[in-house]
Amino acid sequence: MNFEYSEDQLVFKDSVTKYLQDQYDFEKRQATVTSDKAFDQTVWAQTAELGWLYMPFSDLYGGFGGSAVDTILFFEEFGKHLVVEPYLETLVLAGGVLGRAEHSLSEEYIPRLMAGELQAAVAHFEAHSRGDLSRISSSAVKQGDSYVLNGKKAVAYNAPEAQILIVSALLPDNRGVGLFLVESNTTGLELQSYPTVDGRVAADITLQDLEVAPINLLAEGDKAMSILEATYNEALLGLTAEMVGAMDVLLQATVDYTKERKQFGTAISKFQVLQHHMTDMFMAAELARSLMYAAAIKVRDGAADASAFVAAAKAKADKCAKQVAHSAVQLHGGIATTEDLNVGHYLKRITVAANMFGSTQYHLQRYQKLSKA
Amino acid sequence: MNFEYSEDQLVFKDSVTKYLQDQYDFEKRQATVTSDKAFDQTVWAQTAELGWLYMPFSDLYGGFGGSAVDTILFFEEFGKHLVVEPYLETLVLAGGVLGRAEHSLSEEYIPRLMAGELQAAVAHFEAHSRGDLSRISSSAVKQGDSYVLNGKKAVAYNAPEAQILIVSALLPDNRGVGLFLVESNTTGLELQSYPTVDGRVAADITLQDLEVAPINLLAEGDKAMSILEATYNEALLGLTAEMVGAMDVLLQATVDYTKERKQFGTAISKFQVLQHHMTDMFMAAELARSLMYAAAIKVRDGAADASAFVAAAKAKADKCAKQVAHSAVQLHGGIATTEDLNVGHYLKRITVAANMFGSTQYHLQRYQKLSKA
Amino acid sequence: MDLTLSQANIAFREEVKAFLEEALTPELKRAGLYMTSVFSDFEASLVWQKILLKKGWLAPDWPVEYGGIDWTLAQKSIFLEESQKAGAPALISMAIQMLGPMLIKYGTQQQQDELLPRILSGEDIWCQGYSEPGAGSDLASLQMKAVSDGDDYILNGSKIWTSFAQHANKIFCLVRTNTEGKPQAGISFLLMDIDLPGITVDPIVSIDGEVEQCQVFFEDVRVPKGNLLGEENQGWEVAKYLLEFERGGYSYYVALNKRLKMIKQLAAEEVTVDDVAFGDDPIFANRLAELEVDKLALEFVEHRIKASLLAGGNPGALSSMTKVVGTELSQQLDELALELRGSYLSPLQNHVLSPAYQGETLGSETGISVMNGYLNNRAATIYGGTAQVQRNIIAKLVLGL
Amino acid sequence: MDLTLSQANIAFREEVKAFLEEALTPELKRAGLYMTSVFSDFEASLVWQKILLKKGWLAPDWPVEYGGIDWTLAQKSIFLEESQKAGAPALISMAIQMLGPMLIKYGTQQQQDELLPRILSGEDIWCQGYSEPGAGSDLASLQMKAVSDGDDYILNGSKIWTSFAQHANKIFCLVRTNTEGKPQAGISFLLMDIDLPGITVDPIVSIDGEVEQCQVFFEDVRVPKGNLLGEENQGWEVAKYLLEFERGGYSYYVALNKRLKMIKQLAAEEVTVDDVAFGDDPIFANRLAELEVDKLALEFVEHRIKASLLAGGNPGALSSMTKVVGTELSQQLDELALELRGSYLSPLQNHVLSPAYQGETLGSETGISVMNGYLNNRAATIYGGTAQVQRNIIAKLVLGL
Repeated sequence: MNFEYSEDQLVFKDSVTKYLQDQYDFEKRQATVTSDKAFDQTVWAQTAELGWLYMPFSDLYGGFGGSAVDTILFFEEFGKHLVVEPYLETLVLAGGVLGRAEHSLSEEYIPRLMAGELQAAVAHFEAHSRGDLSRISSSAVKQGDSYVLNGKKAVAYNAPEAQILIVSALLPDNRGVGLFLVESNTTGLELQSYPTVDGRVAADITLQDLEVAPINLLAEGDKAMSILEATYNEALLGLTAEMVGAMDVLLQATVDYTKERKQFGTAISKFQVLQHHMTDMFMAAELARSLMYAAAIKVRDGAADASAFVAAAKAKADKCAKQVAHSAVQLHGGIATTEDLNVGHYLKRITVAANMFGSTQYHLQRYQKLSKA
Repeated sequence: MNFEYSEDQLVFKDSVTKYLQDQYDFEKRQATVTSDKAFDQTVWAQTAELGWLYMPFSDLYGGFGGSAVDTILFFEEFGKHLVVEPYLETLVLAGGVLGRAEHSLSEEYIPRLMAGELQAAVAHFEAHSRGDLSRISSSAVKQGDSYVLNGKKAVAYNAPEAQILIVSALLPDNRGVGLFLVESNTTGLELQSYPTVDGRVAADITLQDLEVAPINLLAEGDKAMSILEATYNEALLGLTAEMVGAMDVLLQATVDYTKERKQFGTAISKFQVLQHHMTDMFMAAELARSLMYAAAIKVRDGAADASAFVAAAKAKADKCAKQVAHSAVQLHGGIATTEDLNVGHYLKRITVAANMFGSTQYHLQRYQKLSKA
Repeated sequence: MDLTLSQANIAFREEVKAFLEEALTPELKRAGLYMTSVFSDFEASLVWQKILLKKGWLAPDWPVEYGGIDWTLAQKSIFLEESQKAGAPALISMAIQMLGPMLIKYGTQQQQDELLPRILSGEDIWCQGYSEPGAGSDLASLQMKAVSDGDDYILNGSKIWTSFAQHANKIFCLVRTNTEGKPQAGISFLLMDIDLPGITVDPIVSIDGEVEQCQVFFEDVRVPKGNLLGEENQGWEVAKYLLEFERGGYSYYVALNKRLKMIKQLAAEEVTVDDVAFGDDPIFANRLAELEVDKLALEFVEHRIKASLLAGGNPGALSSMTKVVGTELSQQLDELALELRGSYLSPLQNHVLSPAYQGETLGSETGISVMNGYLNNRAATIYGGTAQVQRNIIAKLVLGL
Repeated sequence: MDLTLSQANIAFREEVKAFLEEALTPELKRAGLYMTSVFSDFEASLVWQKILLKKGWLAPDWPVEYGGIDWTLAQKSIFLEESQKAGAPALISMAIQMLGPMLIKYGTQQQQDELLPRILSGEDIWCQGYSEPGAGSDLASLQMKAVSDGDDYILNGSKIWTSFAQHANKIFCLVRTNTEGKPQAGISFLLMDIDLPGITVDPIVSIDGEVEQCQVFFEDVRVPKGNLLGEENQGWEVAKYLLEFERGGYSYYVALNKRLKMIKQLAAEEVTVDDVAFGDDPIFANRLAELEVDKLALEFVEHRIKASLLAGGNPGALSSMTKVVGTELSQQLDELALELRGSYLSPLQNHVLSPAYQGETLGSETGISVMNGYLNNRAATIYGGTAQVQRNIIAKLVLGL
């Protein structure tokens, strides 16, 4: 066994780390979040130039053919810096569906995604889905050659910014789920947009007699489900990695802060109870990281138990990251409950990430079912 | 509201405390446990003289008419001293069934129980019952006037010592559960006896064509079930109180020990982490005690939610007592994992008590169902 | 041992219920229902204060001669329980519950005559200047200087976590008038207008995006010595009196019941992937039952405290544990609420929490305060002595460690 | 990053499996299956030792020239995993795993020639005299005196928690040969027969009723200085070498997998009040899944440690956490086992755990070791440095606090 990144990956990781350290400190991140823009277009453009957007796409489309291991490498760094730019939504989710669909539209849109010209989002989950990929009610009927979609999609991150949306609906004649590519300005697509607590934008979307040409059906039935499963596994790994990165920062920040902070005449880092809290934070981070590595390798290798490992890794990271965030807030005290300190913003992102695409409990049950089978 | 014992109760409590302090130290208890006797007959005789055995029986039978509040008063003290004498089995369980049955046999046997002449046990639960009073498979058929019982009873504490057993079986013609009084020397009653980890004796019992005269049927159907429910509620309160008493001793022992014990040059009571452990032990004991008071009062008053409160109090005490016992062992270190120190014996009694008549989880679910209804 | 209420108290409970049903407007109820901290919407609290003043039920902790009510402890509990059940907003506590009793105990006749009526009427809104940046749970280490200058003090320093300072016209502060001896010995208690020259109020935005706390800066602020409450250097004693006064007074179970009610309602509305309401999902129901039992245990700890106080006892040991247990339990309940709210944790929709809001909501209306409530409530184990400091205190004072 | 085994290792795994299947008698398997601590039945361990000696697989941590095997770290792991899966008994670790490596590093030629073969053959059974009464996790504070008297030392004092001393004919001890300077500096490492005049072995009955530990008393015991392992006052270094040597070596996940397997089997056999197997009860299954995920995370921490060692790295920070996580997790698993065992926790039936027992059992046979295992395993977070001390070490050495 081996849990080291390859030489190439390390070079890449260093460049990501360096860029974010130089260009993405907390003040700058907060300036973006509190601005009227959803994210920093300059960052997007610069990282496009750095080639980041090529990473997840296969060489079929001129991409770098990165694997799940590259995904966690990226997102661990994003998690450390609380990056709000929509890499998960545009690249991993929308890009992931497009890449796996191997559709003529994939060839059309992927190069534009890689060039950083295009924002995208997936509008699959609905209010009652709770992470279960098969629990959707939106439906498509045939009208002449076209499909007409009706339904409601919930909390689609980056949808307000996306020029293209991938929308799912149940196809007629028991054909299962269909994945449609829709331009965001299409009639019948109504967005209720809002900012999110973790500094991003999202929308609830009403599909109101949304007419879609048959050519825009990217995949259907079993193929669509397997695309969704692979794509969301990768997205779940991304969230897991974000949480792992966030844990590292929170641990270090707490260690540093408690060494500085004095109460009752001593640095509070000398209080044994706080030391044990921090020890538990350290162990939580390493436990989550270890299982994340295993899951990423399983996904990369197409192992039969890859989905079970992703579910386990996500559930474990959720639990660990919340523990770490709660301890970080508790040990920082009042200051961490304010907008001014970064700690509370990590807490918010972790809380959202731990409940995105299904709760911790959902993924635990998913692990249980998958590992039993 | 008022959570004080009455004057009379306090006088009684003092006499119980005094007797146990004088006559029931840990060495004497261990001498009994390691002897070939199941318990100390002298203690039984002395406490009979002190009138303890009159407590649970109504004045109908010449008893003192003690309530559930008296039960917890008693058993808290028993828990503190790890009393192995079968007050729970003979008085609360067997005596409880007899008293509530108001049967002609009650009049015959209760005076003998109160006089301390007789040992008794209830053989109701079976291997699969897991605390659910209605989950038994033993059955009775009619043969002439008599009943013939077949089945297996599991882990009936004090059965090896009992002269009379109360045995349950499903009656023919859908008459529900029947409660039979059987002399222990009756043919068809086979005991596999054994010592228990908590210093007592118990038996698995095979009912093999056990013939019982109709006069020995104490109660049946709804009446039998309501007798069982009331009796086991009282027994569960007894166990709860034992655990509360045990928690007090374990907390005090741990506080005392850590003040004496030196490591790395200081009394270990000065280590903040250990202080917080002990603080949590204190809180656990008081939380469990408070809910126990509430449950005892509810039972005494015949409140509609009495069973729900008993279930809640038992579940809470289980959880708290295990936490306290585990912390006590952990803070004492190696010495607490030996037979020589009392701490491990409290752990054993608590572990058994927390799983007797249904697991913590069972009582939690019972609370949930009862409180929803 | 006894759990029953007297006939008089049963009647009182009915009276309270009837009053609340009549007095609480939908807007006030919304202010009570969607609280995300111990505070309600400021305006709603003020409206509710005036309604209670009119009814004569505003200040149960004050003696009758000062405008209070002669309620028994049981009656106070009943009023509190029923108010929370009915969804009444919280009162602004800094003056009625905190400063009032201290003024009544330590104030001069003139201070009492002038200030107490204006507290009740809501003309004066007070805020509390105790904590300082860097002091945290170590209150006695406070640094804000009050240097004697003739009949005045000159104040320099800063106060933090000053709740509702942005709404207040008055502030009471602990200040350092002496740096010799034990830190507690050189502290004085000062009353002042908040718009004095040299005072600046900076709002602190909390992680839920709301402002409830402020930092207050003092630069060469001149305050007459006549504004002392109590003697010079007696401030620690004055502040401590409130702790004594409040001893065992706060009941966490009341607010926990409110939280549980919301969670149960949400659990009845929201559906799992197995298409059953969360309330009927065995795993969720079991986790909820476990916390409900924990709440029940705390509830009876708090009943024991009240019963002991009523009987003239000293429930100090028990009182010391309720904050830790109550706040930690509230945070565990938050976790259940988060799970129920699911993906709708994300939308930042603070305007929806306003009492006057009448529009649509994202996700079920029942759960709109879940995320903000969770974020805000992380502070519950920090303010007023962290959970760690609380445990230190129990270890020392109760267990003698 | 890579999780795959090499072809060679896959073949090795098959070889190990085949050997185990053939070599493990039902009695040996029973000794492995119903272990309630890190030790198996003494006689069964000895039988197994002889079988492994014959196979040449007894001492993978020893160099080949001393009778060891040149297994890679991966092969050692595979052997350990498969042995536990197959239900092999534990080996008696004090000599083969502990003393052996120290003898090889610090022993004289004569010591090595004389002692190592007798360790492998099982002729010598060693026990370890490190801990002393009152010392606990503070090993360096040890007091047992070895006073120089010509060519001998005279020993006085006592050792405690000396595992299997009742079976041993030899003991290795840390003794104090100097009381000056740092406590670590005056410690020496001594080898001796356990039946020397003045040595008394007192068994300690554990709370599960078994004897695994002893207290050993030394009264004017005369030991030649030639019995020193290493130099005088070098004992701390000798003992510490083993820690270095073992660094990252122990894998908790292997034993945890064994525990999980037992629990799953018991959960398939035992039925809830709702008449379903516990394994199919949503609440139980969920609690089990949660601990299984925790185990999986620890498993990959341990794989990372091994991978790092293989690559010549220093996984010290990670290694420092496995004991805390592994032992605390094992205790959480115990709780699940207790629940499954239910009322059959009570019978005291230690004789049933004997490898040779063939009679009936009370309750299901699968669960017969649950109560004893639970009781015994409370010590897991105490010996070898308590969970608290382990955390202190991590705080200091890893986090620099």
